[in-house]
Amino acid sequence: MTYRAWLKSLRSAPWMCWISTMLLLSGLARAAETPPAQPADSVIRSRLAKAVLAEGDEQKKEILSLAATGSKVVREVLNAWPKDRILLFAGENDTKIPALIEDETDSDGKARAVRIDTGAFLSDASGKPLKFAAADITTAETDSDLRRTLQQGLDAMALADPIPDARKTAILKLGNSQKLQNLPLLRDRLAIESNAEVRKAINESIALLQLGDPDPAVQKEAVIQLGKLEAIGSLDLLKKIVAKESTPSDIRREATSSIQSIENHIGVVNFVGTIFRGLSLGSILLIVALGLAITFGLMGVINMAHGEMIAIGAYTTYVVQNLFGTGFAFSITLPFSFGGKPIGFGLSLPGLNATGAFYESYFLVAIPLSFLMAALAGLVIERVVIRFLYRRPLESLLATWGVSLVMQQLFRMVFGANNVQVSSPSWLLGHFNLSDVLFGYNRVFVIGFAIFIVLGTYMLLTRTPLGLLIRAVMQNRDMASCIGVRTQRVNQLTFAFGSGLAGLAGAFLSQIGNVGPSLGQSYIVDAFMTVVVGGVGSIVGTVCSAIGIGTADQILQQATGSPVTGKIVVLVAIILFLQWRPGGLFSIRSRSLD
Amino acid sequence: MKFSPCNLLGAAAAAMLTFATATAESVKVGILHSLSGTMAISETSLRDTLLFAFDEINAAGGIKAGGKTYTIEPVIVDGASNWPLFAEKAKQLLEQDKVAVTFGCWTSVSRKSVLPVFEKNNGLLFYPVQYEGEELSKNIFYTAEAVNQQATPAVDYLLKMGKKKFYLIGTDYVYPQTTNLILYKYLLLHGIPAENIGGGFRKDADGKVISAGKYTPFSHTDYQQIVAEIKQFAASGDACVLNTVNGDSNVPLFKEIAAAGLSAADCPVVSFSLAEDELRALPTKDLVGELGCWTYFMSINTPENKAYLGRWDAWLKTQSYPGVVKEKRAMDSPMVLSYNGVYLWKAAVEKAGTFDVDSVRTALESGTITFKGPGGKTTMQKNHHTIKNVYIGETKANGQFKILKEFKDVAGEPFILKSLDEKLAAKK
Amino acid sequence: MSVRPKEFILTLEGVNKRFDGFKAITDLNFYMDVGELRIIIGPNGAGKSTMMDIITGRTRPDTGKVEFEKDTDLTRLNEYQINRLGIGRKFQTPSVYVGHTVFQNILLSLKGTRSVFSAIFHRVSSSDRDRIQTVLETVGLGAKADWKAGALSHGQKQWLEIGMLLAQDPKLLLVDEPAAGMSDEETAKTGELLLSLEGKHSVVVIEHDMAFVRQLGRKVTVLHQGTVLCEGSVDQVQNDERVIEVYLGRKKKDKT
Amino acid sequence: MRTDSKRLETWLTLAGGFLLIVLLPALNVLPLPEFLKVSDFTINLYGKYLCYAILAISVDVLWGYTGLLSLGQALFFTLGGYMMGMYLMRMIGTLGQYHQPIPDFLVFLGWSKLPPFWQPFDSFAFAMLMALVLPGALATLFGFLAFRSRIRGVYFSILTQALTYGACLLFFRNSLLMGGNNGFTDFKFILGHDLRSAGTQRGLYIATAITLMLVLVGCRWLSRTKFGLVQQAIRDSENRVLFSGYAAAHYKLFVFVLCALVASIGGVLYVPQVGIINPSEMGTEKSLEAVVWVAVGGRGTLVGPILGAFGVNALKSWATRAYPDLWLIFLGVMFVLVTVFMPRGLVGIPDQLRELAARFQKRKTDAEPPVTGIEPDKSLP
Repeated sequence: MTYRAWLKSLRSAPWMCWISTMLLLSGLARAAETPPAQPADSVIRSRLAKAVLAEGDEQKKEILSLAATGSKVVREVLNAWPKDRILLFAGENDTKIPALIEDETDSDGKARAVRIDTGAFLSDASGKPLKFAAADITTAETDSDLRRTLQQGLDAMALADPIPDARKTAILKLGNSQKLQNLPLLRDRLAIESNAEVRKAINESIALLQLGDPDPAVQKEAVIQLGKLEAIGSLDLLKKIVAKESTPSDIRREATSSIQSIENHIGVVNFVGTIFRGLSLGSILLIVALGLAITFGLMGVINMAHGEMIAIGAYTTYVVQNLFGTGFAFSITLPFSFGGKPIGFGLSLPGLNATGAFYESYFLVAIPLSFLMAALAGLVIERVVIRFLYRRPLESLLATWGVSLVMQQLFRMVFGANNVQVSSPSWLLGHFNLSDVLFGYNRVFVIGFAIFIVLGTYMLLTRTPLGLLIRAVMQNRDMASCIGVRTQRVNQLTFAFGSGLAGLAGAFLSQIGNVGPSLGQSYIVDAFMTVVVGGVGSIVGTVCSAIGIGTADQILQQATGSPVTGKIVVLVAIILFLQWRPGGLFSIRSRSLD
Repeated sequence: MKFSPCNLLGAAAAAMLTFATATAESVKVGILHSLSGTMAISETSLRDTLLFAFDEINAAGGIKAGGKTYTIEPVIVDGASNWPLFAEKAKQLLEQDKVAVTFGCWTSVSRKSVLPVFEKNNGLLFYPVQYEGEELSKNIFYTAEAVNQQATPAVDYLLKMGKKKFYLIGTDYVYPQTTNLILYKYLLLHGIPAENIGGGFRKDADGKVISAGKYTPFSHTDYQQIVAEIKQFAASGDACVLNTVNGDSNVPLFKEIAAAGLSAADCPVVSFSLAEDELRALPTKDLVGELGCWTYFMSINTPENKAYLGRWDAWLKTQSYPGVVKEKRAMDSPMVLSYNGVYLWKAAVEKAGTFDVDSVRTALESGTITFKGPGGKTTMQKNHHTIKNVYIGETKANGQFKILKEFKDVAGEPFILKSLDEKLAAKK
Repeated sequence: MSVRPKEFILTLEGVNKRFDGFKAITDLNFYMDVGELRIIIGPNGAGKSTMMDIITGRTRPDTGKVEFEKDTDLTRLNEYQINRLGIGRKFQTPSVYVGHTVFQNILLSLKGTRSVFSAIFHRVSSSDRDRIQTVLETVGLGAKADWKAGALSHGQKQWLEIGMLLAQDPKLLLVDEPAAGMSDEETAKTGELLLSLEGKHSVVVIEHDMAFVRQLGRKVTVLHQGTVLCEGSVDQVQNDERVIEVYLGRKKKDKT
Repeated sequence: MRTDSKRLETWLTLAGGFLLIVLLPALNVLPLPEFLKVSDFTINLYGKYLCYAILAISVDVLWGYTGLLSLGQALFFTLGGYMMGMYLMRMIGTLGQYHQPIPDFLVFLGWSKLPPFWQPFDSFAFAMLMALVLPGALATLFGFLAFRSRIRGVYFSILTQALTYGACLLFFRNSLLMGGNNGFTDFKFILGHDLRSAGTQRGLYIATAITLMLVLVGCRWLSRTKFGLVQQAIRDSENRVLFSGYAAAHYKLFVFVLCALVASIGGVLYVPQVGIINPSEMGTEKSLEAVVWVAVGGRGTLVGPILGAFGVNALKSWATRAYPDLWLIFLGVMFVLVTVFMPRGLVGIPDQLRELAARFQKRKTDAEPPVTGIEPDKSLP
């Protein structure tokens, strides 16, 4: 294999585009610091500025021709336009100066703007860049027609995009346009395209377009080609061809067989997809249940506030995100007054106003912090409530339920009853595609995250002195204290550790779901079931049961077509399963009665 | 970092509080929303808006009826997302506190649970949240969007955009079930074949479709499977999603949609339960261009709306009600419809010259009670629904909607299933 | 070994039981005559309690035969079914109903029907009362019939549990460490009581306390690593080389 | 001490019964001065509490007496309610929003005929029969499975919670044709009486009060039979019970089914009084709430659950109005305190105080540290 070929194969690998995305992002961030003003751009820039102000068909034509240049500036502007980031600055003599507002905003939500025609900042008399707030500016309007043109322009540019995935999306869009005039564009690309995935997409698009060809021979060829390519997107069109009365019988026959092969392919895709989704759901269950496997499985404490520990982790992520951004503040007024004044308290933390990759790294900071915060909360709860109840597990269930009510209401008071917004870092967004099966980055991440946490927990319990103490205390509290183990301290640490794991779960859940006061409630029953099915006290059991329940849930959901039926069947299956193995998958069986 | 036991609020707040103790010329008005439990997410904002409206009216001199002026004394109760408790609280408001009017309820079930109570005691309820229609009680006034003021205009818009495939998804309760059934029939009527309507159907023994669309339970969190299905459905590029998923489930749904790379350009999602308030919890940067359809958007560019938002911000800063969050607040349609309701009621009372329910109802039914609110003019009709403007907007990165289209003065019509059936039959 | 005389009340043959890889019982053979009093000793982990569990249906053996009287297979029965055959068990730590009075404790143990509906409509007859009083006198708790069982001392709870066993009038009694936590005087009394049962009932006593074993002075079975090491009189056993090797070192510790 | 509290309980029961069955309705109807009058609202509210009290007793007989903490009692309560609800829905006749002969929600869902399984519910007797048969059958099936495989303690709680959760998800589905999330509401008549009239509500109230008393007396009687002894013995030492020849599983199954029926009867009476039944009533937190009432009132007694159900709900009714933002915190904190420091609940307070006083005196005389703290009753699970 030559070096080039090796490089190419690397580039087609999903993780490679991941890295290149990152590179591109950091590149963009750097570019924003010093506005680029290369001489070669100047012509494009001034055309672009005019195009923004132009109207009607002329504007559209110009946009498309600009797109053909492949210039980065054009792409930026075309992208920013529909997002209302093209400012129309009122210049002298009623002229309008189009400028691109930067993505990056300061603490007041204001941003600088780069003149499209010159590439310099819009600035005041002293040369200081002006800043604009989104609320009080006039931006270049778009209507749906214009947006379509912009999209078209972007599509053409996307065909030449360095990122294969982006190329592919653009190509398929052209394929679905049902406009034969797009054919040459695709053929040109095919001639120079080297990425296998993208080539497949081009072929598919060409065949899709050819379905509309008046020549039956071309049509037939296209039908056969689509079947070979297993093109899911063409299914509807093929079905239409079969259903159409005027279709020649040979084409109908070919179309039927193509449909068959595509449907087979969909079957495989769904199966693989379901297994992957099952794994990812299982991983979520696992990270949610692992903390419980510690507090419930090892300590015997039924912590109904486990869900709220998860919520603490999620809220910590939210607060960290805000601290990286514009800061965090809250205030509470209580319905009591003292000396005629309402009593309340508040807290206000300034933000770092970070941007770009630094801002996105908030999540990496949030992960350990959510562990710590939840662990701290666990420590407090252990001291205040749980320590009285080690010998009364059922009552720990009740008391912690009370704790959970209190915590939910506290969340509501501090963060509001609404869900709060946690945005995902860009490296958790998006997906890669392997033969039509979708692998979301966040889903891949959760599987890795779960493996990491399980390994960490396992190492802690088996390879550290603390783990030894924990296991000793959990097996026989009295005996351990007799031989000098400070059981109280170990209890505290164990509970804090279990709670901390819940916090980690929360940090992750903030990336895929709601962050709100009742976040924890959605997971608590599932978490308990996972631990019980796995066998109380067995980490391995919890892992197996989480993966098993997750996969079963997804398979049933796929099979029954209804998310609820799947879930109910799983619950019934669990009850029946416990008939067969009352102790769960990996039960710790005791030798004697007492 | 500052951590202050706060007497944050100065004299202004104290002055605002004084009305609560005014007894001589005050009228009790009920607020019946969930301030705890799952629905608190949406309903606390309505409580806040109502308090704002009351304060505003009181500061402007109160309500004039029968030659006297009355200040509003709110009676706030918590339905706690618990429907029997809603009924109990409604009884309490009507039988014990004897409120003149009640503003409240969000979910259909809470409205249904208090409906018999209001009918029995001849009370008056203003209901502000978009709903499925098919109901008309003489004791309830619906300032909310009816289906023909939200869902069908949105479909019209999508049809015009050239969309040919429609995927229906919703939370399994009455509003989505009914709305989707209406939309299913509406789409058939507009020439969309049944196989282009995604999400699945359920048919009765005679083969008649009784339910269309994919349904998930409340607070559902796992949308992987469904989004994968939508992705396949949308592979041909001319599809869109009609989303009636309730409040908080939208977050995992949209995060999944964003992760799957279903962009608004390929397959737009039009959501009927997602307003600015809910958008605050979503990664809006990744969801630019998704559609919404309401009778109010915060971004409406009128002097009335700007002034209204200004007053709201000022009020938030100075108010000192317990539990009202000051930071990062949004305004949305249900909130404005609550606000409109208060003023419609005030106008009716002033017209009738009394708080008596029957007289106020007659005034409201006269068709002359109008309020020029932040979203434009609202007129109460005889059928207890309002005439108002309908807007279609698309989401922007900042969590606001950019208004794409405005339908002027759409008259709310609660019963449309039947007329659709008739039209469909006629078409055949 | 293959020919089983009819008079055995309890037969264990080739019994094996493993827990997660740990061999608790290995190829155990154990025979008991009707009316015999047998003492089982063995170091910790020798499988004494597991053997009790297997006999009473608490644990099912992996392989082997467990039979009661002529040919009742115990391995297929539940605890309560086995109890109804006439096998009573006293646990190592006293297990009584702490919320009930001493009288009620015995009442619940009286021989008779155990079904749900008979319990609902059951009335305490005067013959029941007499029988309960007799049992209580036997175990020395006659004056404490109205006490809550939870208020009794450890030794008294042991006695109460023995009383509950007596009230059931079982054919076979399994008694696990009856003298634990008792004073010397009480221990002696317990010994007498057990000896008095001999003949009418068959009794298995598990014990650590060699003085007590000596007091009973009956045939001793030594268990080690889940199998029978040797059987014989106290003297025989104490002089057995193997027993000395595996067991006697521990005996002193146990005695303290 | 024991006989003392027993006599107290008898007196409390009698006095409470008189107050609830005779006095309150009388104060509601008789022409009395305003301050003595009990409003229709209050009567209706108390009727609801009484239903909760029946539910609480069913929780307590399981938990306080048998040691089985079931988090599924709200399920049985709701099932009973649904059966009654189905009858009431049929009694609406054509008075619904659509003026159709079938329930409104079925019209919503596009049905034009009544589904077959709905038809027999025109009969009150059938509905009542089903209110016993359905929860009874479910409890028998679940109990049989659970007790056969010796699921107990915490596991039993978690499994009953899962059962409730599953049922809740099922009932939320509109395709079950049981009204989905909205459930049943807008009832008009019961046995020919107008449900909105104060008289009917008063009648329902009295019926509930009498039922509660009957349940109370019945459970008291049962707890004092030999069956009751076995039941409590299972709570204290299930092994001993097994090794005494009792088939503990049979006893537990009997109690479980019995309590399911009691809860179901509570639900039957509840629905016409609150006017709505929907699946969120069987959510897991509802079962937990019922456990809270029992814990607060005092478990292992029969008056305790009634006190708890009344006390907590009255507090809730008041606090949701007076402190809508804080009442959950009150409830939560109260619950933690009760569980940790008052394991015997309100009813146990006198005993606890007496013990405290005794300890205090002992400390004075002996000048010795106390042997036990507020030692929780370890016998309880």
